[in-house]
Amino acid sequence: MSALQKETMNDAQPLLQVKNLEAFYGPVMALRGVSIDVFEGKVVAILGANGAGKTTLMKTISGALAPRKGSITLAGEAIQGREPDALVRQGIAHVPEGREVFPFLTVEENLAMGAYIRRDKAGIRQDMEMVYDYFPILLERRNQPAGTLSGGQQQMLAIGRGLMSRPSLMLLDEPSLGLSPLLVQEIFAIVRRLNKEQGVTLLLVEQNAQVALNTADHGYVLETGRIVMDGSAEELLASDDIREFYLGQSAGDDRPEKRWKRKKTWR
Amino acid sequence: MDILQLLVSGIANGCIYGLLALGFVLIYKASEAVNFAQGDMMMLGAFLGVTFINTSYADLPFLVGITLAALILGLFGYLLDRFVLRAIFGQPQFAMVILTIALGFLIRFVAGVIWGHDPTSLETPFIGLVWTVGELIIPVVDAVIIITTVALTAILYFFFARTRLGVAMQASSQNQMAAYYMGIPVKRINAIVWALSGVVAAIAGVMFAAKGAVEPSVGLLFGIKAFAAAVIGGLGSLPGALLGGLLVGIVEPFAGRYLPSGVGQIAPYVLMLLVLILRPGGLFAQISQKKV
Amino acid sequence: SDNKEEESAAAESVRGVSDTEIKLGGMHDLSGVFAAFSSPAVQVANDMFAEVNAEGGIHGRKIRYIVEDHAYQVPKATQATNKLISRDEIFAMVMSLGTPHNLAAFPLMDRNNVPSILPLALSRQMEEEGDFSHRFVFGPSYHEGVLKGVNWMTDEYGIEKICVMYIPSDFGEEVNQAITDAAAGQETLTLAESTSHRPDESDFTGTLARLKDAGCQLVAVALPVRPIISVVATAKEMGWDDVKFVLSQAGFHSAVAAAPGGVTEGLYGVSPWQDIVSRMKDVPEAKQWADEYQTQYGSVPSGGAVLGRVGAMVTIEALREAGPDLTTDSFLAAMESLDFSDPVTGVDIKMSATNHRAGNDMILSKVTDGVWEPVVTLED
Amino acid sequence: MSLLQVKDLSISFGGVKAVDGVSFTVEPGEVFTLVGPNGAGKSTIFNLISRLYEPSAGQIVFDGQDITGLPAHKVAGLGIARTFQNIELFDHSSVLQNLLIGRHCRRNTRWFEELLFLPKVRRSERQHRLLVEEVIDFLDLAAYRDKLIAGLPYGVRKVVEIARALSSEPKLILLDEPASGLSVEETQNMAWWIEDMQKDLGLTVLMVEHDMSLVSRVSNRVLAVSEGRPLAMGTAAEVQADPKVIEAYLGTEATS
Amino acid sequence: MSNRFKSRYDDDINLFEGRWHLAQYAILMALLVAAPWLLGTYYLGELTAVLVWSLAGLGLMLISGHTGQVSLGHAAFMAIGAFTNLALMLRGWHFLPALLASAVTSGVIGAIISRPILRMSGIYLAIATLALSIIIEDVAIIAEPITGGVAGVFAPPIALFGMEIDRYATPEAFYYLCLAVLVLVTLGYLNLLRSASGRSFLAVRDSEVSARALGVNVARAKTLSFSLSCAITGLAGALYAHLAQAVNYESFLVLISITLLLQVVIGGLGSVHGAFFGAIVVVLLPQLIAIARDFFDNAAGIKIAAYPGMDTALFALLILLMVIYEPRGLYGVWFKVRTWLQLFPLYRKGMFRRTRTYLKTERQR
Ligand SMILES: Nc1ncnc2c1ncn2[C@@H]1O[C@H](COP(=O)(O)OP(=O)(O)OP(=O)(O)O)[C@@H](O)[C@H]1O
Ligand SMILES: Nc1ncnc2c1ncn2[C@@H]1O[C@H](COP(=O)(O)OP(=O)(O)OP(=O)(O)O)[C@@H](O)[C@H]1O
Ligand SMILES: CC(C)C[C@H](N)C(=O)O
Ligand SMILES: [Mg+2]
Ligand SMILES: [Mg+2]
Repeated sequence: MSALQKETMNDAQPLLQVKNLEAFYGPVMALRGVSIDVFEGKVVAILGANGAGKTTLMKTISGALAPRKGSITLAGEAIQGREPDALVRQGIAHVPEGREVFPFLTVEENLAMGAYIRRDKAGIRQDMEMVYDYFPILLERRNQPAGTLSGGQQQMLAIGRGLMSRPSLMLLDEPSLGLSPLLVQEIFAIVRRLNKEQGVTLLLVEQNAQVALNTADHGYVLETGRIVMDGSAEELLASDDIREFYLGQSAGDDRPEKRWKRKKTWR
Repeated sequence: MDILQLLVSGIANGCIYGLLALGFVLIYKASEAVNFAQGDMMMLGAFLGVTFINTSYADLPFLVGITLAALILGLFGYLLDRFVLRAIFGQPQFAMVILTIALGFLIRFVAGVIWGHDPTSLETPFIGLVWTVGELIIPVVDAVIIITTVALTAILYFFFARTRLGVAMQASSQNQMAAYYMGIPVKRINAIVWALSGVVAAIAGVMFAAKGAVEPSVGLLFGIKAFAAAVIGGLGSLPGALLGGLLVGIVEPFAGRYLPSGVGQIAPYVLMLLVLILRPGGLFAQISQKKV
Repeated sequence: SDNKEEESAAAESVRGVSDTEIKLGGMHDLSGVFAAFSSPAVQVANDMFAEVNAEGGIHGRKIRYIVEDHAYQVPKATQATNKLISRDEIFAMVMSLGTPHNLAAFPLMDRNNVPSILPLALSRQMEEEGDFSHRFVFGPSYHEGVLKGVNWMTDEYGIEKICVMYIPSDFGEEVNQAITDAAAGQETLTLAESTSHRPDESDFTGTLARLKDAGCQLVAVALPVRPIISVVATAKEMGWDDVKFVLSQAGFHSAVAAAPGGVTEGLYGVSPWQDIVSRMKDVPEAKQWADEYQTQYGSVPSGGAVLGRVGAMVTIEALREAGPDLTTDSFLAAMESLDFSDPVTGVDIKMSATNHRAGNDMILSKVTDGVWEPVVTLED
Repeated sequence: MSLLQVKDLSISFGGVKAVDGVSFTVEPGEVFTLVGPNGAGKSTIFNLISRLYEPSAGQIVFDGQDITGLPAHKVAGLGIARTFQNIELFDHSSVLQNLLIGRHCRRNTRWFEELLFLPKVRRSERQHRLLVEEVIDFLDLAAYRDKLIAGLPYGVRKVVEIARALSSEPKLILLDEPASGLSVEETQNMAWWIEDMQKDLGLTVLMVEHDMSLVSRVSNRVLAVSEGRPLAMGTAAEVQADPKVIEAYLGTEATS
Repeated sequence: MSNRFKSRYDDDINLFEGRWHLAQYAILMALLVAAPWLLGTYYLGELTAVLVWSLAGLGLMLISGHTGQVSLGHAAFMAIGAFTNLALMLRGWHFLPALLASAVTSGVIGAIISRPILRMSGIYLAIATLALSIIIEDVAIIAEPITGGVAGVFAPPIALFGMEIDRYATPEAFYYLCLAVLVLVTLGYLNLLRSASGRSFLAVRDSEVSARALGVNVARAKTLSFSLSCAITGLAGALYAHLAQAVNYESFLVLISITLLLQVVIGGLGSVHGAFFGAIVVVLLPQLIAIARDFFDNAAGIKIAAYPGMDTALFALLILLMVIYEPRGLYGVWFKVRTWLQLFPLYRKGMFRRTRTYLKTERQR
């Protein structure tokens, strides 16, 4: 990305802007002043080790958690503290970590719930066909209670369900969790297609940093509740720290030494 | 006395249990909460019916009275959820159990203050009317109760199975957070369901008062029996509630007739235990093993 | 001042009595199945005590009536008794409701020398258990009342098969016993069926079918107030009309008579006094009181209200009689010397060292046009 | 002799044949991996081995003993421990408590002895704790010892679950997607741990995993299944080269 | 205090975390032992009631709080304990063996019914046990030779160590008796919780599949927990019979079962403290209400007693507010206070603000 492009981007108003966000679980502080910008039509990836607060950030944006401090604006409107259902109506779809399907509803009912806020019957049908097209196994199992699907099938369902609301901003929390390599490729192909063809903006949390950064335009690195690094996907892919800690491409595989190495944390 | 006769009154009796059980099931289906004050809400409904319909009070036509009672109790259910139950949204199930138990006590108290503790009956247009079919005597009240219950069950059943809102209610009960992520206004849906169960409780109450007499304490134990009926049916199932209600209702008169006295009255509970021992999730269970 | 101290010390020594106050206690069912009796009784009594207090109390002492709710549960009743006696240190227990509840309270009351004044429970044990000198009751026991009523009815209507429905409490058991004794006492009479019921039972179709098949001609009913109405209404609904029902004193309540649709028409009941609604037609005092009651509480005075009135009157009279030097002994002596009539309820109270019953009559009434109308005064 | 023999195992749910005549053997000391598309029946095979499901046909022999008819709770005692794909920890207990529960199958005290907390019980508690501490050291969990599970991040929970399985001193450990949700770095750690389990602890590992880099790195043998049936079997490289596996499971880019 | 350094595994195994912790409980114990000198007879009686209900609460806590199987029928086991004790004493048994028999009988009956009953879970189990409680009411009427039928039985005085113990005649002695039983049971309870059986209970509560996979015989663990729970509750029933002096079927109405559950939930499900906190609330709150009511009646001249059931209603209202304020029970409050003290002065405002929480279905096990 050229410097010029970057300039014009900064002029524009981001679709989603998070400023100085702080969030707590009881007395535990999980976000310590996080700020990110997500511009319309972009794919933004968030990287970070376990427990960094990625899921917490996603939940706070989509309203499942109320932030203690800070602001979240969506298309210029302050949305922090609102309930998730209101945000869905404003175009946010959140595919949560760990699938969270409705276990006693059938696959088809789950998908229908994804389109809960929509009224256009024909459009809903069409999108359902689209999801079935992406994940043929779901079509085959459309009358099976979602709770009895295999882990990966549930993940497909969760993603498909997220698509059903026709979001303008989609939050994907570890979409590739438990998917076969083939499907991981497919998921990211779908992400790219959504982004290119339907102009959906995506905020992505993903452990598979390689794939994530290949798909994303921009990336943030979150560590213990703080953003410690950000840059375009290319920049991050080129960064040594990222290469070592998120891509696993450090020189050599000298194990005994690594075994006892302390995890790198930025503070 | 005729077995058929016992059956008729058992069915009518069971329908009232069924109606009340519907209220339990509604709330359970939409939030997996159990409303231990359901019986007391029914009692409120009965008193409201009495207030609107009886000559010594408002003296309104029967249908107007029942509608008013249903509306008021519906509103009550809505406000209850909005201002009391919402405070513990997302909290463990047994917080709700305790909350509704406490609510029941409060409702009984308030009813006692308003209507006193004397038993009161409803003056229905069909009081004392019976149809005679051969040997069989069918009180008109019973017929009305049976028709109302079956119709209400059918309507609610289709509402849950077929409508978007109905499915959304089930979704909210299965995973509140995911339901939220789908744009389902979970809290509002809870309020709606409480309102709905208020309406059902009012109808049950009016039917109850039409058949016998009410006083503030009837709700508690009648509620427990209806709860047993709902559980026999398998808490999540509306037709199950009706079936459970009928079973309890039918078992009672037959036990009263044929079992030694002092034993017959526990028959509904023994029946429930037997059903649960054979099918730990009730007749139409919706319990499954977790897929790991 | 020395003198005064001595005086107050003497007053102090009587539990529940100070220079300015007399503490009385009562445990009641204010929220259970017999609340229909307790709550009007408590209301009326409180009103009457308030009236006395407004006039300066009795010998300068105001009455404080401390009421605890046991919701017709024995454990709560014992707890309440303990509270009233040990914490509030009441002088006497007044109008506590419920046979088993009173029986459970007696040991503690006797241990602390607390008299029992006209409990809302008329079982034989109310007079028999414990210290008789400390026990005063409203009138003849359930056993006596029901037995007399049934004997009269069997004679009058030529009844041969008698049945009983009761709740399994000391109260119900006593009525059951009365019916058994009635059947045993008459050659021509047999006890055809007896059934016991939970207080919360609501459907009696099965039981009534059974009683009908057993050929019952007269059924004594010892159930809480609401089920009584259900029983009679169900019998009507089933088309079983060649049967008579009779209630004990504990069913003698105007709500039973006034049940809508006339479902309780033709029901019999025994009681120590005439029903106030029936009485007010002829007696102006009764009418006046009933009207006042009606304006204040929005309903006619029921059996509970009448009991409350008589209980409070007896208590007040006895406290007056006992004089300023109130001790348990002086109070008991005063109780035993009571002799007065209440024009409102028509009750003549005359107690003595051997008669601890406030009323000695027994009336059989029948519901006619929604009112308990006396049929006959039962003699021995 | 093979440690685990699975013969002709089958189960179906309603119309779906989730596992359809699968046979394989796991030799002592090896890392044996199941791969296959989502819904192929891998977790179901695990559930059959740990006796949570009743097979409709087939036999499972562990350590020379036919365990096909055994109740589920007896399996751990024989030396089979497992983790779950969706993490099934005891959420309201601490990490330490979780690991101690892992030692349940090795308990040697009776409840009435515990009621009195006889010296014997204390000794046994110390013993359990000692072994659990070894596991904590092994998996580097010391920092989380007294934390409640409910507040732990996903990745740590995965490790705790493995630790809990190890606490039971198993011979065979079943790992259902041990690396899913882990970062690259953590996946590396996982690989070392699995190697250590195999080499240092002498464990046999049966694993389900989608991360092919991990699979290639640690597995001795790989079995690919699809739609409940075996697809290919061999070393990781062999299986990854199999065209059927590539088509059904790996896709084109995955060989990297 | 919070960062106490642990140097031996025994630090985790021991009941008390170090001297200060031990000292706290020693002080509490000393206060309890001194109570007869500190309180009047009436309040000593109420304190005795707190002990008895704590014991019953402990029983329910074991199965419901620690094993996750909610019972709405524990009054049934109080009944079994009470009637067993009195029936045996009236047949000439000494108190102690009769007390033991109460525990054993309740426990054995619990064990027998636990197998079919504990196949259920959640609200199904709750309602099944509720039915049990209702059935026991009638059994208590029918089993006249044991239970005295409708009239019930009166508790004979207890002869123990050459002393006559009676709730009214010798309230201190009865108080100490209850205290001793409670302390012993609590110790046993804590012992169980810190060893394998207790952990298997927790495992069953949190995840049955995992527990099974780890070698916990789930059915057996439930049965053990249920029988022990019943045995403890049976003990409480026996003491209760002597506290109330007389029991009949009404002493163990289903409402008592409900109150017991209310007690442990208000106290805090899943904590031993919770059983005690809950008992304090359930026994003393009505007392406080009565005191407040009498005060208003007297001082302000407001006739609260004119509204029948006001006491119960106020009690219910306070319970309701308590649940709304702290759905996790008083133990939750206690926990916050403790954390606050430990963090002092680092306490931050809003630290305990409730985070949004969401429920998931419990129909999947
Ligand atoms: N319910 C909870 N209660 C207390 N603390 C929590 C809770 N959930 C998360 N945390 C803490 O908040 C921090 C951030 O957790 P979060 O789940 O957001 O991490 P993450 O980056 O998504 O990790 P992962 O990659 O494992 O999913 C962690 O330290 C975690 O321990
Ligand atoms: N209880 C059940 N009822 C119906 N179908 C089931 C049930 N359990 C599993 N299945 C089906 O069996 C098949 C195998 O499921 P399994 O969980 O074993 O897959 P898996 O290989 O572990 O997949 P993944 O990699 O996605 O975890 C799936 O198609 C699933 O839908
Ligand atoms: C007057 C009645 C209400 C008393 C009650 N039936 C009893 O004796 O128990
Ligand atoms: Mg996460
Ligand atoms: Mg799987």
